[in-house]
Amino acid sequence: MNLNRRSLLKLSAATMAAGTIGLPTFAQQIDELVIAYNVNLPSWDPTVGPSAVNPTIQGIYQSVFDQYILQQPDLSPAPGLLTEWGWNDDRTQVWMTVREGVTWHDGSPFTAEDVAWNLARVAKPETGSPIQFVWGTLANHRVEGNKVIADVAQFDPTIFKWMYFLTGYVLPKAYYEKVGAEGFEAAPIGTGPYMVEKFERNAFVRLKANANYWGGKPDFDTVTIKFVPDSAARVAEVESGNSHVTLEMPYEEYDRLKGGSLAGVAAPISDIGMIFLNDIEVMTDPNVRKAAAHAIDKQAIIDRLLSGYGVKIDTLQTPEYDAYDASVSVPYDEAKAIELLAASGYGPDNPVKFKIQTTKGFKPKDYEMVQAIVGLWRKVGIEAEIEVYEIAKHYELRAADQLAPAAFYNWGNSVGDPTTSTGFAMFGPSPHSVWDGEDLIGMIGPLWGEADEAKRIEGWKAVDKYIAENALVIPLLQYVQPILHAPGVVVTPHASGSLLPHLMKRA
Amino acid sequence: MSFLSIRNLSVRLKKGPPLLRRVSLEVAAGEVRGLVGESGAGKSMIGKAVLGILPPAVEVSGGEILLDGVDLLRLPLAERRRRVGASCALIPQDPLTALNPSHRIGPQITDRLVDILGWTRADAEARARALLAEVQIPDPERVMRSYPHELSGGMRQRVLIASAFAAEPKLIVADEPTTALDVTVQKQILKLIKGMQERHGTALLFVTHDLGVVSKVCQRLSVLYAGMVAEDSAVADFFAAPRHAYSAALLAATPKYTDPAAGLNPVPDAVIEAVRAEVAAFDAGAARG
Amino acid sequence: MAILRVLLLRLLTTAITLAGVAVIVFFVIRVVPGNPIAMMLPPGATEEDIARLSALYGLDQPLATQFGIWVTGVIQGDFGTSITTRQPVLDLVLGRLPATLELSIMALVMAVALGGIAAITGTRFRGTRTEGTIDVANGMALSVPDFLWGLVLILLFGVLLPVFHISGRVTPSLDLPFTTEFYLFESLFRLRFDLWADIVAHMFMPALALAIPLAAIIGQLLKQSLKETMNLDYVTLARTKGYGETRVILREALRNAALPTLTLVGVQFTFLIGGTVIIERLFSYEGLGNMAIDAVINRDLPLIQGIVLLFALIFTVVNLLVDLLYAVLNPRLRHA
Amino acid sequence: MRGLRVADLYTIENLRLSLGDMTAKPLFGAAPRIEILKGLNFTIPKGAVVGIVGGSGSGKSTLGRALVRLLKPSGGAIRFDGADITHLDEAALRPMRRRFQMIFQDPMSSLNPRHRVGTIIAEPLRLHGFDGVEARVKRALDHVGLPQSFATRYPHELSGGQRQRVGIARAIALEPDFILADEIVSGLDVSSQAQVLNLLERLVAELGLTLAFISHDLSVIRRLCQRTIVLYQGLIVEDRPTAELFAAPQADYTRELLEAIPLPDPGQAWG
Repeated sequence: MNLNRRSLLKLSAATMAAGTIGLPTFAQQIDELVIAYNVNLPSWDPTVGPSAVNPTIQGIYQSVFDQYILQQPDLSPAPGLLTEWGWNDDRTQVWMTVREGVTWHDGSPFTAEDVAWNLARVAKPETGSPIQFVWGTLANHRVEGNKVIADVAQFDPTIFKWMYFLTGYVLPKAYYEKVGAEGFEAAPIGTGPYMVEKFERNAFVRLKANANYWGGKPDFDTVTIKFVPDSAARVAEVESGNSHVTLEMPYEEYDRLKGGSLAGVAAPISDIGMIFLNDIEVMTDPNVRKAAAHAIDKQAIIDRLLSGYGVKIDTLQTPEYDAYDASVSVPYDEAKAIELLAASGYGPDNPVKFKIQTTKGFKPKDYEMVQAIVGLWRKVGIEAEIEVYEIAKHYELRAADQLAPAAFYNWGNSVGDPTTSTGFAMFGPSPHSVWDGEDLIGMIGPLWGEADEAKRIEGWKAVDKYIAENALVIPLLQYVQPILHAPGVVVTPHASGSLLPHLMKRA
Repeated sequence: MSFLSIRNLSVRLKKGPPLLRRVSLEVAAGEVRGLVGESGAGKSMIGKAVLGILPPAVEVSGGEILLDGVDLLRLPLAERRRRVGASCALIPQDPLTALNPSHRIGPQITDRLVDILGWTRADAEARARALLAEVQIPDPERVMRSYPHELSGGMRQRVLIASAFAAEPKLIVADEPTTALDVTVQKQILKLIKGMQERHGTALLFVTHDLGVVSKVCQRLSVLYAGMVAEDSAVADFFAAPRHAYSAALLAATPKYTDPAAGLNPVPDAVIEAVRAEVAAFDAGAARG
Repeated sequence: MAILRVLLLRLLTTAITLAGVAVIVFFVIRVVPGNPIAMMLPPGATEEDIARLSALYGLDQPLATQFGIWVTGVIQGDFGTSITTRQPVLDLVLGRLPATLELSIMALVMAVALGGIAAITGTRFRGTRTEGTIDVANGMALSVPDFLWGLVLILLFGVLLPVFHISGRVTPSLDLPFTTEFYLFESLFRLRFDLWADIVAHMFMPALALAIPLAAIIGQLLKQSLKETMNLDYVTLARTKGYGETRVILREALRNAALPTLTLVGVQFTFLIGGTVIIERLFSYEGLGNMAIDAVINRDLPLIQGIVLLFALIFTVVNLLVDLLYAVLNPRLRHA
Repeated sequence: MRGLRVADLYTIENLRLSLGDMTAKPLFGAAPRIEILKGLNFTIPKGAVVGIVGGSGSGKSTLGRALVRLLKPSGGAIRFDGADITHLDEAALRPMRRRFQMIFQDPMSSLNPRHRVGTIIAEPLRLHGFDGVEARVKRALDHVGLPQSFATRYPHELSGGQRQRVGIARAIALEPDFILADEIVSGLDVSSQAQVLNLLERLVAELGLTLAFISHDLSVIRRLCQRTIVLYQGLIVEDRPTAELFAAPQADYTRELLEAIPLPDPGQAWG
């Protein structure tokens, strides 16, 4: 007992002493870039499992792996591992030209064989790609010189857009076949701008610049990405100088810090806030839907709740997307909302009642926004009851088409194509949609296979216009991503929301 | 000169009534003085004041406690503690609670010798063995390795006696040392204390409520009532003819199995009134003085 | 004999408890809304895709069959494969367990040290202003939950006076020669005090945040218990021997007063381990708790099962250890 | 004595009682039993005052608790006023409980500190359905020589002797046939002790009580009891009229007990 007590005392004394020794370093000149990242990286395979479709970790994947096609910060495609691509004239084949002179992180050459293998791998159902329904539309992948050819099993006009979207990554065939899935998790390699030097799950990943990167060696030789899920801790990380760059913090904190010792960028990203309307109960009444849409003062909500960091939208397209149409507008109009409700016999004394579901804390101020919307609705004669659910429950309810008449959600679409926003969100048969109106199904149906790109985009614009006029969904805003960084680093924001170290430069 | 000389000692509850009212008494070297009285008379306060273990709520408000001619109350705390620890000891009332349940017996006897008096452990342990033998504990070696709960009440009291005599103190305060024991065990323990006291020439301040016990152990006694000394006599004189009305009444109330008709006479109200008046007069005098 | 009996009984109940926990966690996490397939469905997936992925992860089987497969695996030491990390669950949880254990033990040591010092100081100066100050500090420590202490510490020692690391377990740029995941202990063992200091500088704040509420509980209980003990006869007797007050508290009272506190500390220690979940998240500490939150967010069923089972095992083992410690410290039990 | 059997309030035959030793309990199964009472035979006639004396561990308190059936005997029989109460369950005992009362050693712990004296005495009266409770409370206080104003006091406001009187008042208010007094004066000063003993003596005479008086103090027993039972390690070593027992103790243990008592007399040979 005496011994124990004494050794305990000793240990705690040593602990106190060590606290003053183990000081973090504060570098003025940034030698090693440290990024405080907002999520953990569960898996290194960007093509299978839940991580592959998690938008928040794509930035880490894109540091190590290349996508088939490069996506630029404004979301537009550019030559990447593929330098050219396209369909044959009758749309029965796709062809891709593979960049030459690229090497894997282990020094072995990257070839067209790698591309063909990857496309074939994710097309196979047993691989478990969540996007197999896209990759499966190509078949019979084959290599011809530095070209990859594949047969079109089912025409998908967006197939090349997926090549810079979720799961569109190229893994090393030979290495993967050699080390297997578990070996790859332990020591992943790609062709990307950074190589994995050290990975500590739930803690950090240390990246080393790829000197042979085909796009040029990145500015920072060493980048450490710390996983700091708590936003207060992330802010403390940059405020104390432990990290140089971080993202996703409360806008108040962003405003407080960006003027001082830290700099900040806040750019719109491809992520929107919206309210799903389910065609059940009172939502089958167009007057109720339209009134609900017109009664919301989106700009006021953005200004008051998000400190102005947000872009008001009236369709499911943001200005960066291909099918954005500035002419479609659903203005804030309280009088019109009251008028519409009156036409259906509702008013402040006889309010229409329904339930609205929302997450709380999943997106910035989500619950508060819904509270504000419910307050605005109450003024015109809509009595909405708020139910808070977890995001996992939202997915389950939405897949089962059992959402409440109104449900708040966010929708990311970093590819910018209308199919992956309006398309999947509003097409009745899709498990993601809760709007089952036949007229809309009729409008969208032909667009899936439309080969004429201009016609396709015009078609989607018409769909969005129809949706806005009939208030089949209530788009609210496009989110703005706040990034804080040390003055010694210049951060280029990517509209996809990915924080990409190789786009960061020394100031 | 007496080894212990208490002069006009007053003790009171902090911001409260007096518990001892100018108590004076002497204990000569090797002498056994009994302190008797009913509960609340203040008899055990005297011993506690001498040893410096008064409860936190109690304070000395006047007087002197001369130990070997030095007034303990004027000494710095550490010095007083050292002096008392070196020359005095306590035999406590309840053997069941007076031994630390988590220490073995041996260290509880030798601790004072080693920690305070600077003996070597070996010397201290030899001394402890000798003392345990002296208090008639069979197999002292085993007992020293035992924990208190492994010993009977009588054995524990013997351990406490051995411990009290460990440093050859000049004075031992025995605070109702046999109250918790069976009458047959009490007899053995009292004889043991008496014998040890005589052999070692230790002075004893023996606190008890039992006049029978006093008659067996003590040479002199002080009878206390309400914090005052009602009588200070030689034991033989007291039992032959108590001088004070209160002490006489106390004696009359004590039962005697040999004489069922005698004893069991409650202290008469008149005596209580008289003593109360005495206390009141004293307090009035103290207030004036 | 008494200890052996306690041990056998407890091993038996531990096994029963764990079996119960296994059953409950398996079915409960399948009843609550949200499943791993819904979590990994991208826009555009169809019903067939759901069915295909469900089949891939074996989630299309009847519950009883799934349970049977899982239990059979567990008995053979195979806890399944994590859906999100695609690693064996057992490797994952065992890999993270040392981090959490070290953090919990560090927190416990700090709590015992802080609480012990508070209790001893409060007892030594009982009735004075010092005791009042300690009581007030105790009350404050107790009324604020651990994660808020974490935030306070981050602001104090992470931002205002940046002396400790805010996140992680070790500085990423350091080369670790370790062969085990017990960094704190292994660095000591290898006499790498530089690494040890770095690890401690990382652990300090999360451990302290966990420790403060427990320290307050220990401080309060132990002080009360000490004060009662200080009135007991053997303490009084020790005073007459010439010991000073502090010595009396440490030598005579502390051990006996600690016994009643001990059992409660055991219970509280399991709460502390539970508290690591949120504290590890806050400090981005790479332990079980941090992983647990990700597992729940992603509905990684096999991983959740593994973590909950491991936590249950830790809880029962801690309680068992406390009981044994109690028996060791209390001579009465040892000899009974 | 045989002819007086009908007048016996208690008849105890071969009473045995054992308790589980929890410190030696094995992993499974019951704890081993320790035999406390090893086959006792005696009677308590109506109106008698019987002393039960013995050292610690003699089983005297266990015997007392068995008599009022707070403990269940493991063998033998206890007959109370002709009825066998040895194995009665709690429900069957409840109507009889009023008839045998117990006064405890530590009055402070047996009196609810939150209740006033009046309530403490009245509560069991109400429980047993007595009428005129208030009058009975007053009478009980009169009997034990406490002023009626004490009914409004709390136990902590009383001296030890007064508290013990409240305990007695509570017991006699129920008009019991039998009172068990377990070491009720051992915590009191000699003066209070004398008062309480005198009070008991008077009550026995006035109320015709049957009293069993457990004590380790033979001096007290001698004063109060007509008969004395000496217990030693769970067995009766002597059971005789008190005067005879003191005049010529027969058991070694009784003799040892007597010789150990320190008389307040320096001249006593006490060796």
